[in-house]
Parts: sequence; C-alpha cells; structure tokens
Amino acid sequence: MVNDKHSQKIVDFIQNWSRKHSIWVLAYGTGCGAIEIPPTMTSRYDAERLGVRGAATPRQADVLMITGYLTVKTLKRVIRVYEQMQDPKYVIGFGSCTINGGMYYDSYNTINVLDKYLPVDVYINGCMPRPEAVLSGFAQLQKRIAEGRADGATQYKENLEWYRANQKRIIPNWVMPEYNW
Amino acid sequence: MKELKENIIQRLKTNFADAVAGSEFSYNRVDVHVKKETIPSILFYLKEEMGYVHLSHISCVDWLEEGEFELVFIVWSPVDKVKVFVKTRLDRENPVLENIDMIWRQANTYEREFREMFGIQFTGLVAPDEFILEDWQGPPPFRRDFDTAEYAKKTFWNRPGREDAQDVRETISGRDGEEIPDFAKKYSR
Amino acid sequence: MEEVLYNILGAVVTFIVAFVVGMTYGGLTRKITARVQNRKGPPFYQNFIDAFKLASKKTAIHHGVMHLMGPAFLMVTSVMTLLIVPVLAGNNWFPNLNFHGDLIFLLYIMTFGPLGMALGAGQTGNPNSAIGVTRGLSQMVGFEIPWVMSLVALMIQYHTTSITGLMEVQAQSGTWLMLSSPFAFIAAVMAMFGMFRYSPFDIVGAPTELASGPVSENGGKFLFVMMSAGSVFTFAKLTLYVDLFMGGASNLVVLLIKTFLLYMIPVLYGVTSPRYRTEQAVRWFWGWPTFFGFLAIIQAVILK
Amino acid sequence: METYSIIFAIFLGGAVLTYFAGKLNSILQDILFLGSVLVPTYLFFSGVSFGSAMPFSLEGISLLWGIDHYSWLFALIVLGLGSLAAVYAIGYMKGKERKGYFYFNFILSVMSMLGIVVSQDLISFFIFWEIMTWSSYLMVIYNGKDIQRVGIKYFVFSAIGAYAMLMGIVIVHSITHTFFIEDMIQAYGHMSLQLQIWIPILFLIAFAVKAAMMPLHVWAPGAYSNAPMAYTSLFSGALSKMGVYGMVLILVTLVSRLPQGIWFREVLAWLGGITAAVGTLWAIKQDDAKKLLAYSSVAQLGYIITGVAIGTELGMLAGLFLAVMHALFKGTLFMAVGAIEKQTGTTNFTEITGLIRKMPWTFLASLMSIIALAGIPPLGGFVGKWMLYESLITSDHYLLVILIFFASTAGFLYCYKFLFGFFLGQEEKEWEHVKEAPATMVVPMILMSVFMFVLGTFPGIILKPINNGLMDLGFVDSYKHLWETSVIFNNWGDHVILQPILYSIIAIFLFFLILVVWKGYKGTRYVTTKDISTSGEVPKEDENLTFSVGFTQPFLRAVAPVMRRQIDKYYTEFAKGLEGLFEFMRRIYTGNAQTYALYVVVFVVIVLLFKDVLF
Repeated sequence: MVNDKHSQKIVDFIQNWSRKHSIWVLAYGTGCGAIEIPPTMTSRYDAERLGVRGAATPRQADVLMITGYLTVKTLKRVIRVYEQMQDPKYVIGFGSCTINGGMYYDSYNTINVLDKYLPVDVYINGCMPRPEAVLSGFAQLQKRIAEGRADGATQYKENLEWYRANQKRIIPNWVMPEYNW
Repeated sequence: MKELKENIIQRLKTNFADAVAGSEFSYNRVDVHVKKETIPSILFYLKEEMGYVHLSHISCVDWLEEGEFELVFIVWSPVDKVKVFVKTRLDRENPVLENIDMIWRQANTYEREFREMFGIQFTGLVAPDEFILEDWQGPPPFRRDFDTAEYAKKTFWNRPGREDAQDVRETISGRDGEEIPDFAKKYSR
Repeated sequence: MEEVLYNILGAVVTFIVAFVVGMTYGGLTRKITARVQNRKGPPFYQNFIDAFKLASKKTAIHHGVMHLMGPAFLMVTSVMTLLIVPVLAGNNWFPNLNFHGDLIFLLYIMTFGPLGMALGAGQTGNPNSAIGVTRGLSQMVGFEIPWVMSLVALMIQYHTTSITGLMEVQAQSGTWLMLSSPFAFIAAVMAMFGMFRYSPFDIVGAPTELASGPVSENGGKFLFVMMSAGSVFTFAKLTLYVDLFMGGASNLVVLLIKTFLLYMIPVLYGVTSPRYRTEQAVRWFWGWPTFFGFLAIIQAVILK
Repeated sequence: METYSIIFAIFLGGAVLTYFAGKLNSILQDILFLGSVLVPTYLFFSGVSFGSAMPFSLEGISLLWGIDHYSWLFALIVLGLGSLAAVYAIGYMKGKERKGYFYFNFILSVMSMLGIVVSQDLISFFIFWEIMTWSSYLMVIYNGKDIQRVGIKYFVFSAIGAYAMLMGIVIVHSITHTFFIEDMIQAYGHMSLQLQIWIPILFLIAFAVKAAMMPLHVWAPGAYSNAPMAYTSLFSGALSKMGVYGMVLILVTLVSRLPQGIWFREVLAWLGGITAAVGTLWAIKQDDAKKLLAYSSVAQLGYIITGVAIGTELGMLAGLFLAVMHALFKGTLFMAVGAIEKQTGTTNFTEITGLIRKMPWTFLASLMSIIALAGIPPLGGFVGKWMLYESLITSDHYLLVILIFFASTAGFLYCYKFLFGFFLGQEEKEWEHVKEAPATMVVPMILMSVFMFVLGTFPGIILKPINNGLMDLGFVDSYKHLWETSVIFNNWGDHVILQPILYSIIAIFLFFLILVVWKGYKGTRYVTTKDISTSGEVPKEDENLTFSVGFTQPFLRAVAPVMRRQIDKYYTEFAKGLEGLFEFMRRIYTGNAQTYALYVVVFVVIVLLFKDVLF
C-alpha cells in the first residue's frame, strides 16, 4: 500500500498535516530570547491554539528553538541536543543574533551565523522579536512543514561533513559521540 | 567621617611603609596604593585587626599604555561603614601575585576569572584550569590588546559575499531621507 | 472458537471506544484548562493530532530490552483494566473479562503497568526517570489507603467483592452507592486526585522539575503507546468509578455524561492548584481522605 | 519403614563423609554433598507413603516417625528448596574457604528440617528442632563477622524459644505420660483451662521465634544477611517455615478447640499484620540487598502468620500457599543476591548498577520473583495475596486488611529498589567485567521462576496438597471447595478465573510489543545509558549519574514520624534491655559450638537418666 505512489502522497499529506498542527518545542532557553517564550505560550498570545506545546526532553521534541545569542560553550550542548532529537525535527533561529551575530557580532565567544552549524528552517527577525513575531515564525514553520519544505534535518544528514567541519572549527576539543541516526 | 578616614590611612601608613593614600572620591571611601608584595599582609591586617571583614569585590584594570595591570581589592567594614580600596600594580609582561583565598574563600572565584580573562597568575592557587571559557585557545580575552572584532571575524567567519558587513543604518536613513547625527556617525563603520 | 472470536472482537471495539473517548477527554481537559486560564486553547481533537504525529515520528534508538517492553507493560494494564470493568451495564455485547476477576484483582492489575513501565524507565539510565518512579510509587502508597478503605467499606456492606455484584446491588435497590455510602464515595474521589495525577499531585511528571520524569527518554512510538495507554486507562478508571458509585450506565451517552462529570473533579481541582512535594502529597492522602475512609468502614459495619 | 532409617542414615553419613572428603578432593566433596541431599530427596518422594509410620523406642521412650499430607507439604518445601539450594551451593561455594564446614551444616539443616516434619512425637521433634538451631547458628557465624552481635542474638532468641517449647513438652508429658503428638491432642480437651491456655502459648513462642514474628524478630535481619547466601535461601525459604509449620499445628489442633482461642488468633493475626507493616518500612530503608531481603522476609512471614492465624479455610489456604510461594521467591532472590555477590563482590545498591545486560538470566529470575513477591498477577504471589485479602474481608478483619494492604503497597517501593539498584540505571565502567553466574547457580533460579509462573495460573497444583493437609489435621471444611485448578473463590462466591486472564495478558503484551517495534527491531538501535538527555551535557565515561543514594527518601520523609516515634524507640529500649541479658548469656554461651553441644548432651542425658523421677 505504501509503495503505491498516490497512497504515499496521501500518507505524506496526513503526516505533514499532523506534524504541522502538533509542534512540541524543546524548553531549552539558550539566550535572552527565552524570556519571550512565556508570553507567547500564556494567556495573551496563547501559542497552544496552534498546537505549539513545550516538551521536556529532546527525545519528545520536534522543534529546537535557538533563543538569541549562542556562545561557543552553549553551541556544544545545542548540537548534542539537536542530535538527540528524533526525526522529523526542525530548528527555529530566534532573533538577530542567530542571523548575523546581532549586537554580539564582534564578541569573542558568541557565534555569528547559526546555519553554519545547524540547519535552520525558519529565522525570526528582531531584537527581541515580539510574541507576534514568534507566532508568525511558527506559522511560517507550519507552512513549510505542510509544503514538505522543512527539510533541515535531511540537509544536515546529507551535508554532515560540512556542518561537522564548521562545528569542529570552533569547538577544538571535540569529545561528542558521532551522529548516526 | 573625615577623622575616621584619616585615622584609617594613618594606621595603614604606620604599619605598612609602602602604603600611599590615593585621591578622595566619595565620603565613605578610602583609597590606598601599595606594592604587590604587601597585598596579603595588608588585607590580612584589614580583616583581622581593623574589622574589614567583607571582601566586596576584586577588580582588574588593564593600563595598556603604562604596561601595567591594576588590581583593586574592595573591602568593607560593617562597623566603620567605610569602603577601603586597596590598589596595586602588576607588571603586564609577567603578572604574578600571591594567592589570597585563604583570607577570603570567595577570592578564589575572582582569581580564577583573572587568570582566565587577564592571564594573571596567582602563586599557590588551587583551582581547576578552566573557569568560564571552555577549550579557550586564544590570548586572554579581557586584555585590551586583544581585538575581539578581529578575533570574531577570524573565528566566526562571515558568509562569503557578506564580508563588508555594511552598516544598515546608512541604508535606512538614505531610504527615509533623514540625516545621521554627527555623534552617531562616530560609531558608524 | 466462534465465541472466542466474538470476545476478541468485543474487546477490540471496547478498546477503540476507550481510546477515542480517553483521547477526546484529554483534549477537552486541555481546552478547559485553557479556558480557565483565559486562553483560547487547542481544539478538542488536539490529542489525536499529537498521537498521530508521535506515531509517525521516527524511533531510532532504544536503551535495552526493558525499555522496549515498558510501554507494552503499561498498555497491558490499561487494556486489562478496561476488559475487567463492565463498560455498559446489562449489555451482552462486550462481556470481555467482566466475570473473570473482582475488585482486589483489579487493584493489583492496576499496579502491574506502572511497575513494568518503571522498569523501562529505569533501564534508560536517566536519573530523572528513577526519581519520578520513586515519587510515583510513594504517591501510590498514599492514595491506595483511602481508596482501599472505600472499596472495603463497599465490600463488607454489600457482601460481595465483585464489580458486577455491586452494580446489581444498585440496580436492585435503585439508589446509587454514591448516595447510600457517601463517605466511601468521598474517600474514593479524594483518592482519585492521586490516581489521575493532575496537579497538585503531578509530582511524577513534573516537567519543569524532573524533565517529565519516567517518560523523559521516550519519544516517538514509545510515547505514542504510553499516551494511548494513559487515555485508555483514564477511561477505564472513570468507568470503574461510575460502575461502583453511580450505578453504571446502560448506554454510551449516559456513560459519557457520568464519566465526564466525574473527570471534571480532579481536572478543575488541578487547574487552580500548584504542586505538592512528595511527602506532602502522601500525607495529604493519609489525612482527610483516610478519615472519610474510616467513616465509610464504620458506616458499613453498622449498616451491614 | 526402612526408608526413614535409610534417609537419615544417608543424611548423617553424607554429612560426615562430605566434611572429611574435602581433605581428599574438592570435586569428590561436591559430588558427595549433592548425593547426600539429592538421594534422600529421591528416596523420600518415591519410597514414603502417606499414613505410614515408624514406631521405635529409644531408652524406653517410644517414638514415632511418620508422614501425613500436611507434613508432606512442608517436606516438599524443605527438600525441594533444599535440593535446588544444594545445586546452587556447588557453584556458590566454589573457591571459598571452609567448604566442608558449610556442607556439613547444610546437610544437617536439611536433615533436621525433614526430621521435624516427620516427627510424630515431641521428643524427636525437639531434638531435630535443636539440631536445626545449631546448624543454622553455625551457618550464621560462618563468615566470622558480627558474631557477638548477630550470632549471639540469634542463639539467645532460639534458646528462649526452645526452652519455652521444652517447658511445654514437660507439662504435656506430666499429664499424658506419652510424647506422641496424637496423644497430646487427645488429652488437650480434658485439661484445665489454665493449662489449655499456657501450653499453646509456650509452643507458639518457640514457633514465633523461628518465624520471626514481631516482638521476637530482632535476630532475623542480622542472621539472614550474615549467613552465606546459598544457605540463606534455605534459611529464609524453608527454615523459617518450620515456625509456620508448628504454628498451624498448634492453632488447628489445639487452639481451635478452645472457646477462648479467638483471642489467640486475633492477637497473632494483628502481630502478623504489624510485622508485615514494620518489616516493609524497614526494608524500604535498607541500602544493602541482604538486609533488604531479610526485612522483607520478616514482612512476608507476617502475611503468612496473619493468614494462618485468622483460621478460616481461605485464610489457611492463603497462609500456606504464601508459605510455598515465599520459599520459591525468597529462595530465588537470595540466590540472585548470592550470584551478584559472587560476581561483583558487593551487595550494596549504592555501588552496583546496570547489571541487566551482564547478568540477564539472574535479572529474569529476580524479575519473576519480585513480581511474585509484590503479588502482581499473573504470577503465583498474586493468588496468595488475593486469598489473604478475601479471607480478611470475609472474616470481618476490616482494619487489619487496610494494614496488610498498606504493607503490600509500600512493598512495591523496595521491590523496585531491588531491581533498579542492581540491574537498571546507568551502566558503569567499574562493572564492565562482570559476567553471568555459572550455570549451576542460574539453573535453580530459573527453575523456581518457572514454578512461580505455573503456580500463578494453576494454583490448584499446590492448593490441593494444602487442602489435603488441612483435612488431615482435622480442619473442618465448611465451604467444601474454594479453589479449582485455575480458579480461586472466596466465601461469598466471588472468583478470579486465572487462565483466560493469563492468555489475555500475554496476547495484549505481545501485540503492543510488536506495535512498539513494528518498523523492525533493526530500526531501533541500542544506545548506551550515557546517551540520555542531560541538558545537552555529554557525560564522561567515569561520571556516575545513577540515582541510588537516598532512593526512597521522599516516602521515608512522609512516614518519618512513624519510624521515629515508635520503632526506633522500641528498638533502642529493647536492645538496652537485652544488653544486660547478653552480658549474662555470654558467660554461658561462649560462642563455641562444642560448648553448646556439651550443654545439650548433658541435658538430654540427665532427662533420660532421671525420667522416672522427673515425670
């Protein structure tokens, strides 16, 4: 049944639809942007009506949200967390710091461009992005998932060597287990 | 208060030959300059004999032009309600000071930070090698001759084609037809 | 042979009903919680979407045999409880295992799954899982006391230990046990708070504290099976309460109304409560609930 | 009739031969040891028929050995567990010191326990009882540690029990002038009320000591954990059942005739309940597996005593069924602990973790016995627990059933602690070298697990002999039939049908197991326990993330007032009171086995010489 091309299309459609409407965000606040998440989740903006919900551990989560600047030290942990997440998984870059370094563009210990190290599906612009912007980011992600274009994880797998080289370039003491799932 | 402050300076001067009073900043603050060899004994004296039991802060200033680091030990007495700033200068090429964390245990944390951020060595300091930075291989980053922008550009390299990193403010102001004030231009790249 | 096949068919139908109802209740709970907090809340079918997404998620890793078996253990408990509890009174369509076990058996089969899942959680090696498990077992010791007291009161008052027997008693007398043994009902409802693990008794999961506790290493299909098991278990427990105290239900609509009303008690209590510490939770159950349990036993002995 | 003589001759001869064979050859010694336990077992079950008795006389005292259905049940426990433990002991004792000493006492223990159940007269009963006490005492001090504290405590309590029993025997003899138990039962109805009360009390004290009932249990944790584990499985599994054996005998044959007997029963039942609760709480607190299991044994015997003390048919069935089950699961658990001790060298939960992948068969056996211990269907423990609850509810013990329920629910905590502490949790580098125990140790455990599983679905296999035994004791069967092969009933006619339940459980389990790993077992890959969500941190190889210290702290904090206010005070006061006694006892009991032997030999000789004058 699954091998049939048309039924595969239908299955994909249903899967993408369910993935779109059930986004479990890993509660992993890396930077100052984490403070924008509570208003997004609670009464005023209520992201839960879109199916967005917090997940406690990487094994349960779908979305890894990089909330703001990312120090080299945190990057190591973030990579580990991302690799522990199960497919399908998405990354949202949150705030200008993840795009070009933002106000920390010349800091000696925060990275400048996130998608050299992790595949980012959606960027949310702003410093800080307001909850409306965060919701619009989620909406954008949902759109991409529904269209099947949120394929960051696949890209990561395909270009693992490139990503790995970039990561190892700024993390000299690499002791992490290899990514192989 | 004034008498009290003079009294303090006088006491320190009589006990420590190299102590020099600094300029006056505020009503409850006393500045004392000493040589680096005197640091442990003067701090110990302040704590044990004069009741300056609280180590508020240790600060480090990089006097790049003079080739020296200045370490400032701020201690506080709950009885006198006076802050004493004990300052000392270290040679920038070979900054070494005696460890004082047996006087105040919390000094240990400051010393680790100075060791990592300024490269100041404390003789007899027992602590793990790393403090905040993990696997740091560059020069001590808080030294003023360390160019963070250059380092960041080198380490967290920009995307090809975006090396210029041009200031968006000019674009925006040009679009809206508004002038960038002079003071703002100074910071504009 | 044919009979066995019919039984299996009945069991499957019961399971599907329980799954759908339990999932819907879960969604409604989220909706109601949201409304209480002045939010719009997710749609009531949100739990189905979540479950489907979890099922379609890739599961690439396991931590060993017990970890693989954990969700299955949990499911066994849920389904066994569901099969033992009479879903619809006087309905011969789904006899399942109604006449094969009694209340004491039910109490014990209900502890089978959590313990089995605890083994799975233990093998993941996550310290949070083990902490969650000990908390859960401690809380179980807490709420089982008033719960058992209430059940013992019913048993000795009506001289039967079987659920169907107690349902017959209500059918014959025409009054619900909830009204004729009010103390037992109060004790049982208070024990229910611990059973459903809504706050203030959500010390097992405690997402902010223990990273969701025993399930912290389970994602994808594992979590899907656990979630389904939880939904089915919720429905089974609610049905048990309805059978014991509210005279059972003769059709599905009545059953849904009764179970939903019962379900709202822990949910609404939980919406407005913070979380207890473990020993506070345990002692809470040994306070007023146990007192009402004693009253229930005294009443049963007098009225026997 | 010759069979008895042959059996006991083989036991005695085997014991002595085994002891000396160690000087010649270690393997010969093992074979002799196995032979001298297994051959009498075979002879007993093939050659001895019910109702057969062997009267003989010794120094003019006529003695009687025989067997009925009731004692056959306990012979089954003793010899069954004894043979399996003997097989296990071969592996366990490999490479240990003083093998001869161990084997000698082991055989003597099995012999004396068999002797107790075949004795139909009080003299041989008492003599075997004493042999059992000595041999177990010598085993307790085998390791040579804590002799003063543990060994003496055990012996003092045993002595208190034995002398209470001796007094009872003397009183009985002064009235009936024979030592036959049958005669004692006959004469009991005609005694004065005072004697009717005192004789059961004296006997019950002796039996309560062996069964480790609440006020007399303080010896048990130390003794159980100090003996070598191969013996403790027998010690806790079978030897403590001798107390239950005697208790049932006294309760059914003597106390049930007494109108005031209800008080005996009530007090015993409550003591049993309190023993269960207190033993459970203390078991939860232990960090050492041996201590945990020892307290757990105390608690489990509490259930058994409660069951038999209630005295209804269901209660008796429950108590004796639990006795059989306890022999099975506690025997297995002590064996498992022994296997772990042998492989790792420690039994502390805070040291060992993650053995499941290294010792899978031991884990399987432990898992089965823990499920049985916790009383969770579909294993045998559930049947016993179910019958116990039903008997308590149907015989109007409303608060006692709550107490028992509390004990057994709290028991889950230590059950989980045992499994988690040893087998689950983080796998540490320190225990990487650990391998599965040798086959001689694993096979007995697995065999007993299979028995537990079978009994869970077909309890009738063992309920039938129990019922026959109760009938033999003259128990009045008022309900005729409370069980079928795989159905159990209570007095009110409610029942649990075990067979379809087992099948359903297996079917559902398999279905969902397949569902979970539906995409194929290959799809999921094993990752180590270091690969867990630790907020992105990568644990180092030697980083220990296991949660095992203060494992049950939340619960213990909740019950802290109970443990502090009553139990602790009770223990310290009791210990203080006993300390003076110990000081005195130490002068008599020098800690030297020969001295004790001398005492008793002298005593028996005096009794035999002056029997006409004395009685």
